[in-house]
Amino acid sequence: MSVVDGKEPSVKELRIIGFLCNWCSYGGADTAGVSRFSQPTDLRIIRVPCSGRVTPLFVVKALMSGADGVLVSGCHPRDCHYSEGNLYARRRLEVLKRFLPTLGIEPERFEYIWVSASEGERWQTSVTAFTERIHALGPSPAVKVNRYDARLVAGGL
Amino acid sequence: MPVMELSASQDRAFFEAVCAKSGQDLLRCYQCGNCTAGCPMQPYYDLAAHQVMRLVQTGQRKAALTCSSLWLCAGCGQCSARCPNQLDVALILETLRHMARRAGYNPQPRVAQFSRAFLKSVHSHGRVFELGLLLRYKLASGRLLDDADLAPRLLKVGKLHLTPTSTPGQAEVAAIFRRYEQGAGS
Amino acid sequence: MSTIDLLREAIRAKLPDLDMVLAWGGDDPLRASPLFIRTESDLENLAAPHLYVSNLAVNLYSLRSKKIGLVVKGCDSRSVIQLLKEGLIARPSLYIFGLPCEGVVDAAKINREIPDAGRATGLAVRSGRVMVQTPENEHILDLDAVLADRCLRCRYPNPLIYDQLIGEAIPVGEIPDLYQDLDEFEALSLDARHDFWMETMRRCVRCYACRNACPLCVCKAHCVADSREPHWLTLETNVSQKWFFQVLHSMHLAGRCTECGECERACPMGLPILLMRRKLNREIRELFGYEAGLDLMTTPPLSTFSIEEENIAEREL
Amino acid sequence: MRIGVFVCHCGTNIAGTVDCAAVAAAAQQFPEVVLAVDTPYACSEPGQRAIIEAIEQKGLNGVVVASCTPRMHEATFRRTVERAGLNRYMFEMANIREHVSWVGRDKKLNTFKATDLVRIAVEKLRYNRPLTAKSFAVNKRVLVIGAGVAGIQAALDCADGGLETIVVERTSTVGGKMAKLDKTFPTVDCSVCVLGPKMVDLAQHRKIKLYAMSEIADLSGYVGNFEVSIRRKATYVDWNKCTGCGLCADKCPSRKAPDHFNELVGRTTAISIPFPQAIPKKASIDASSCLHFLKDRCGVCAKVCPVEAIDFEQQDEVVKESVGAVVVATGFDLLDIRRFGQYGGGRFPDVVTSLQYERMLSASGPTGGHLKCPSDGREPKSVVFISCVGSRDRSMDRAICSGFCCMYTAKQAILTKSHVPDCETHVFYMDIRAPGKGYDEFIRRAQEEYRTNYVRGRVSSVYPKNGRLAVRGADTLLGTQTEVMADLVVLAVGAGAAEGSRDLAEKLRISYDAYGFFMESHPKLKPVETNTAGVFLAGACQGPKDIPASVAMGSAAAGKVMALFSKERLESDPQVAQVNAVRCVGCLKCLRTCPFGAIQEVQARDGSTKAQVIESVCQGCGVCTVTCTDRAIELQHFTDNQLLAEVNYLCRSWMEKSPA
Amino acid sequence: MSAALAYYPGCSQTASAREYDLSTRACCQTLGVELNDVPDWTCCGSTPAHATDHALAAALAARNLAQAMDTGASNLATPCPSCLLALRTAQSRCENEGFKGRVEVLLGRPATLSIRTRSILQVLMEDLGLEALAEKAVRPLKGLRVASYYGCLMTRPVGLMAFEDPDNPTAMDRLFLALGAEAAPFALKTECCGAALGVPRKEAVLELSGRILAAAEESGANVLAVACPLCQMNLDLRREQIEGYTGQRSTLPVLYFTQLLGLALGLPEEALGLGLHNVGTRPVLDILRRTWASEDVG
Repeated sequence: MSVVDGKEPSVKELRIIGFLCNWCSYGGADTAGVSRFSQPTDLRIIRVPCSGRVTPLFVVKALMSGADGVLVSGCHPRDCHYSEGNLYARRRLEVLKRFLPTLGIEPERFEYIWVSASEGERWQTSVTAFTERIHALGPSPAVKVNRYDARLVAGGL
Repeated sequence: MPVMELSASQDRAFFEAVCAKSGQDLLRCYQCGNCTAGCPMQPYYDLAAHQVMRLVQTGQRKAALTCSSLWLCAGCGQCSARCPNQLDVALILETLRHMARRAGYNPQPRVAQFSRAFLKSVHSHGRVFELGLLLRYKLASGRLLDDADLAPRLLKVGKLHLTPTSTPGQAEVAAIFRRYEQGAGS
Repeated sequence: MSTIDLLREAIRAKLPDLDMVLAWGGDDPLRASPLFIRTESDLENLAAPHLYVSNLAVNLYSLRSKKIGLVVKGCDSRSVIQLLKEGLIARPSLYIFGLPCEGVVDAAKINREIPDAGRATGLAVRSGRVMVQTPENEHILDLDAVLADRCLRCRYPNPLIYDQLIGEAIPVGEIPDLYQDLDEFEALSLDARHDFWMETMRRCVRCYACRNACPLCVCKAHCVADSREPHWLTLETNVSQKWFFQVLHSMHLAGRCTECGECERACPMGLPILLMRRKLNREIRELFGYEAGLDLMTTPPLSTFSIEEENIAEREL
Repeated sequence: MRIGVFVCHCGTNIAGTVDCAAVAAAAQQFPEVVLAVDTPYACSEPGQRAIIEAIEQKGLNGVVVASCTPRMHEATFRRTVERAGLNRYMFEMANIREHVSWVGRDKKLNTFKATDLVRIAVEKLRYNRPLTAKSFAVNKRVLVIGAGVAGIQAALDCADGGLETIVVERTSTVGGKMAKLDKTFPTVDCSVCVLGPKMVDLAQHRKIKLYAMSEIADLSGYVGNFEVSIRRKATYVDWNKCTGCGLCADKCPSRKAPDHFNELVGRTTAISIPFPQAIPKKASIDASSCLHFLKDRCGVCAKVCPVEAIDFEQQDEVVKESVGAVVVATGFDLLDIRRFGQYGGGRFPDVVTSLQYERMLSASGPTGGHLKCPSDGREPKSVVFISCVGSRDRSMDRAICSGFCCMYTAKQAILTKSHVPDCETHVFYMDIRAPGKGYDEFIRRAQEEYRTNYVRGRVSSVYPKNGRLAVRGADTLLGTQTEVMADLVVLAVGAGAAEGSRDLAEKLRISYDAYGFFMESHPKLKPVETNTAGVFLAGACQGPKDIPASVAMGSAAAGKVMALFSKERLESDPQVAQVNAVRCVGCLKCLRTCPFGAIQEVQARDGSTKAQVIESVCQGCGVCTVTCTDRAIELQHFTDNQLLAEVNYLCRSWMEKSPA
Repeated sequence: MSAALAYYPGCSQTASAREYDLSTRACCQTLGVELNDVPDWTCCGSTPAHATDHALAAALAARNLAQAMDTGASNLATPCPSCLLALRTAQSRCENEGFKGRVEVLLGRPATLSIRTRSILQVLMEDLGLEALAEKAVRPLKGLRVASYYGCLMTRPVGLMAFEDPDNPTAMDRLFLALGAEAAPFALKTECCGAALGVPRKEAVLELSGRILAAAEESGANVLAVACPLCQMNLDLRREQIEGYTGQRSTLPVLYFTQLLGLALGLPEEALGLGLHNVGTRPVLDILRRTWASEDVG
């Protein structure tokens, strides 16, 4: 769908999805906004109630379907609004991070961090650093799979 | 003092340069004066440390670079240790001193002469040859009688050598100075 | 008495108390199939132990309302423990015949070694050798050469849970799983690994044989692989869907899989899908010091947490 | 579905860096969108009316508003769509202000991003289902934690409003920091004389139950129905018997116990009542100083007590209370003076904190109100006050202004002169913050009427010189170094979170900032609420506050509790987990991982085990959803399909955009 | 026991601070700490180099670190705090690759500076510890009331030196207490003595050093202990200048901490250079001799 003048923006954005818990990190991103802490624009934020709601499968699904990076952010350990959700998340996401290289996906494309609602500056730093990291890695090779599929379809295989 | 016209007199590039060279964000300074409060050399300064910070903040290049205080800092680090905004004030003063030297300002010639004499001594001998250093400094500064009372005491206990010790490393040190003077490494 | 006779007698003795006993049987000298023993006469079809390849625990969840007797090897017993631990079956309705196991033979390997294996009439194992009888020949093979892959790295030849042990336990030393297969795979570049899976998954026919063979996939009746609520996968047979299915399956087994290898054995295309599960297991072992299916007490690591994680560094950006 | 999209300009807040019309035009093409418009202020009355009209005229059954953060206005717009007859959950927000226009500089990129965010909101909305709240009964009792002036005010207001009120206080007396102050600014009236009557009211109110020497051990439950465990610490005195006569303290031979009420200025007895006006006026034993506990001898108190109240065998005891709301009023603590080595904090006895100085000034304090140097008891002839000690100091991670120090320092300078008229007083300050009613006038009085010498500059060091203390600072206005000799140095030490506040926050499931102060729900609009429903804040536990502000906040919190309790029943959030019994295999992993115990085991008709959600207990975190491999349990409004719709769209659109 | 240390004496130690060098070597030998001189060492650059150019200063310092590392040493010690600061500043600045590049151009060789650098005081306190030091002491320092003067650079810059509480260091105080002396409550432990400005701005040094002497006298000390050659020079060699400037007479001896330690270890006074002072050290020895005579040691 074209926007503005139907052309791609001049700066090449990469494709980054963020899963942010409603109570801490989404609030931290809001705080960064209220404080006008400027950030790269690549990230698209999906709001979830808790990092404990983020199944690692969302992350893999995104990375395997064309996202160049996925960032999950929750409350600091001990500070979860639901007291334990982020602690479950930490285990699941750590296992996932270690699993990714076996799928041929750079583990750096995925990160999980803790940002509280008051940490606008930390959010800005984190988004900026993660976006820079993803740009350093370049577009995801997962695109290959989808192109491969497209060729299969086109070739009638 | 004349009226300071804020917008016209502010040299923003100077401010930015000091920040960049020192790696310190001078906008953090809120003029609490703690650098001045603890400075042992403050009584000898023409401008207090916090005033130098303010001159940089307001981009007053000439006033900042010509002040004597830069040259009188003893490098004790008290200002940096005390700064509530974690500014390395001593490093900022040092940065200003480097900038002043390049700009040719030298309001405290004796300090600069001593520095030069010291480095010349290192350049020539690899290590500091104290008697040579003092003589060189006295000649340069014209202050022949300064500390003349100390020499006999030092000589008496063998603490002032009459000739420099020769060090094989001198050649390497001299090479460092030569490259520096040729502008390498800048 | 030979092991098979001991087993037969043990089952015979317990059969009256049970709705049925699950064991292995059949006529094929190289392969046994699951045998559901309901009457004494069924006992005649019991096969020889080296053919007890499949993991009968796969049937337990669907038979959970019945009183079941089950013959397990060491590896199978881990699946039973895991099912018990997850509350998916109940211990009182289960009677376990534990069978110490020296390894089972892989028929495919025998076929590779012996041209006329297809016409084999008998198989016997004695002191590390396998004798295969065909109409014309008697072939003798090294047992190690025809053992199933998973038996070569088997650390638990003796059942970890049973009501009755058949024969003597096999002495076993400390055999570490070195994950050599995984190391070799991970020596490849990321790109090469990615390409490997693309090529592997291209061959997947999405028949779900792997899932159906998995003793822990108890929700296969409502598998997310083909549900609309939630709608994780479309029915398109393209590489991304097939690959994602395999990843999803592996991740659902994280911290649960006992590496019985039935998924891989069941795959008609021979795809090396156990590798992903082994990777997850290795990481979970390193992170949490946990292996699935070893005991009934420990909490699976992904169903719990520590406030201070010993092996997880805080992440910063 | 028939979806309407409203793209808010928020004046120039959004429209300044996002092309809102272009976003709306793009949204018009999204699936199932029948209307997409941009609007100057969606939240304004005309803005909301336009949404209602559109729902009615276009027959919309789903609405997306792209504007500010949902944490700001989600509730507003949900009510809007509800007024037009839609279910409130058939609404989604796209945050294109805090997450787009305020943080991105490139208008084109911002517009792209805003369009994506609107699109994923639409994608999610397509999977939304109407949800209906359930209602439940409210337990109209309130718990107040902390009985300083804020907690006392909150408790009294609640109790006067007819609510059963439980007050838990950690120390052996109510009154908090205010009870320790000698006088208050800017009126210079006696602090405990003002507070005393309120303390008595608290003790005598028939609706208030006070637990002193008690702490919160645990809090469970949810708004309207909390269960609290209170640990009553052993005092070794049966308070039901103790009459507060004080005979025990008079006779106690152990006279070296640390006197916490007097901020460790001076010593007290091992069994003591902290101060004459203490409420409850009951004795307690400090076991770390008592000879009975240390050496297993003595027992004098037990012998002299006329009512036999001493009980050396007493143990901590945990009691349970049920309440419907909680007011947290745990106050603050001063930073440890030993952190200020440059001023000799903790090393030089004549360097004291401002609170210690209050006790030294107080007639009920250890010196009986006579100003004496702690080192040798001489009367000080020069007192130097240092402001901003541990405040506005990034080098010790304390960037905050403690707010009230300027005022109490002026007060203490004035009081010093009234105690010792010929005493010099000097105040080193950076800026004077005196924005309250009568405050700046008060500062001027300290300077003009009481001749306090205000020096603008920080102090670098305090060191002993000729038997006194030399204070070396700067006078930045003169551009010089200054040195002044002092007999006593008073540090206006910054206010930090109360000891143990982080632990308490975790028990209450509320957030705290980097300094340990509790986080309010919104800095401007919800200053008393927390993000946990039913838990409210009062006083300095939220950040440093003076007495009037603490009292106001205490009353505000009480008002919030009463508003909450004005309903007989509360509505539960329907964003809870729900079990699909057909899919459930009965493994009960969800039950084991639920942080709230909100899942129970039930038998299905066929005898099989199933999980079931207790809706009023479920808080909606979604941990169970992820735990369940079969997705037999799904968090409503954040189902896999709803979140997948967002992920899938983003990936798909990117795939399409990526060069072949 | 620690492995051998690379020892960087610094220029002063060959001349105006000879007694510091002598006593350091003597103490270390007695304590079994092996010192290996950095081969062919040269000046660290000190304040004048730093005041001129950071890369030049770092190159001068880095040369010595490289020389030390060429011997395979992993630990370096220097008695002089100013030298230590120069060495550590070079190490810290060279963590920036760009800066390191500039230094390497000047140096003409790779600037690998990973050697651990510490002051002699720090080495003795950390590697041996008070207990071991006290155990090796054969003669108590009883009767001495020591004002320990640390100067600026033992603890500052705080981040770089990371040694002791910058406002109230106690290493020397604890050492002398352990050796049987009293620690005088000396207020100006970390005040500046005026440092190298003695030559170009003498009046400043006389004022500052005078203040330190006065505070030491006030503390009731009968000896002032120092750990820095420049401090010692200002307080000892310039004593008559200070007296002339402030009008206050003072006979307080100024000893290096290593000299006092050496006395406790039973080393002869010549080995510790006690005759090399401007202000006589006799009063210290007199006090100690009385102590030792009464306790029948020494």
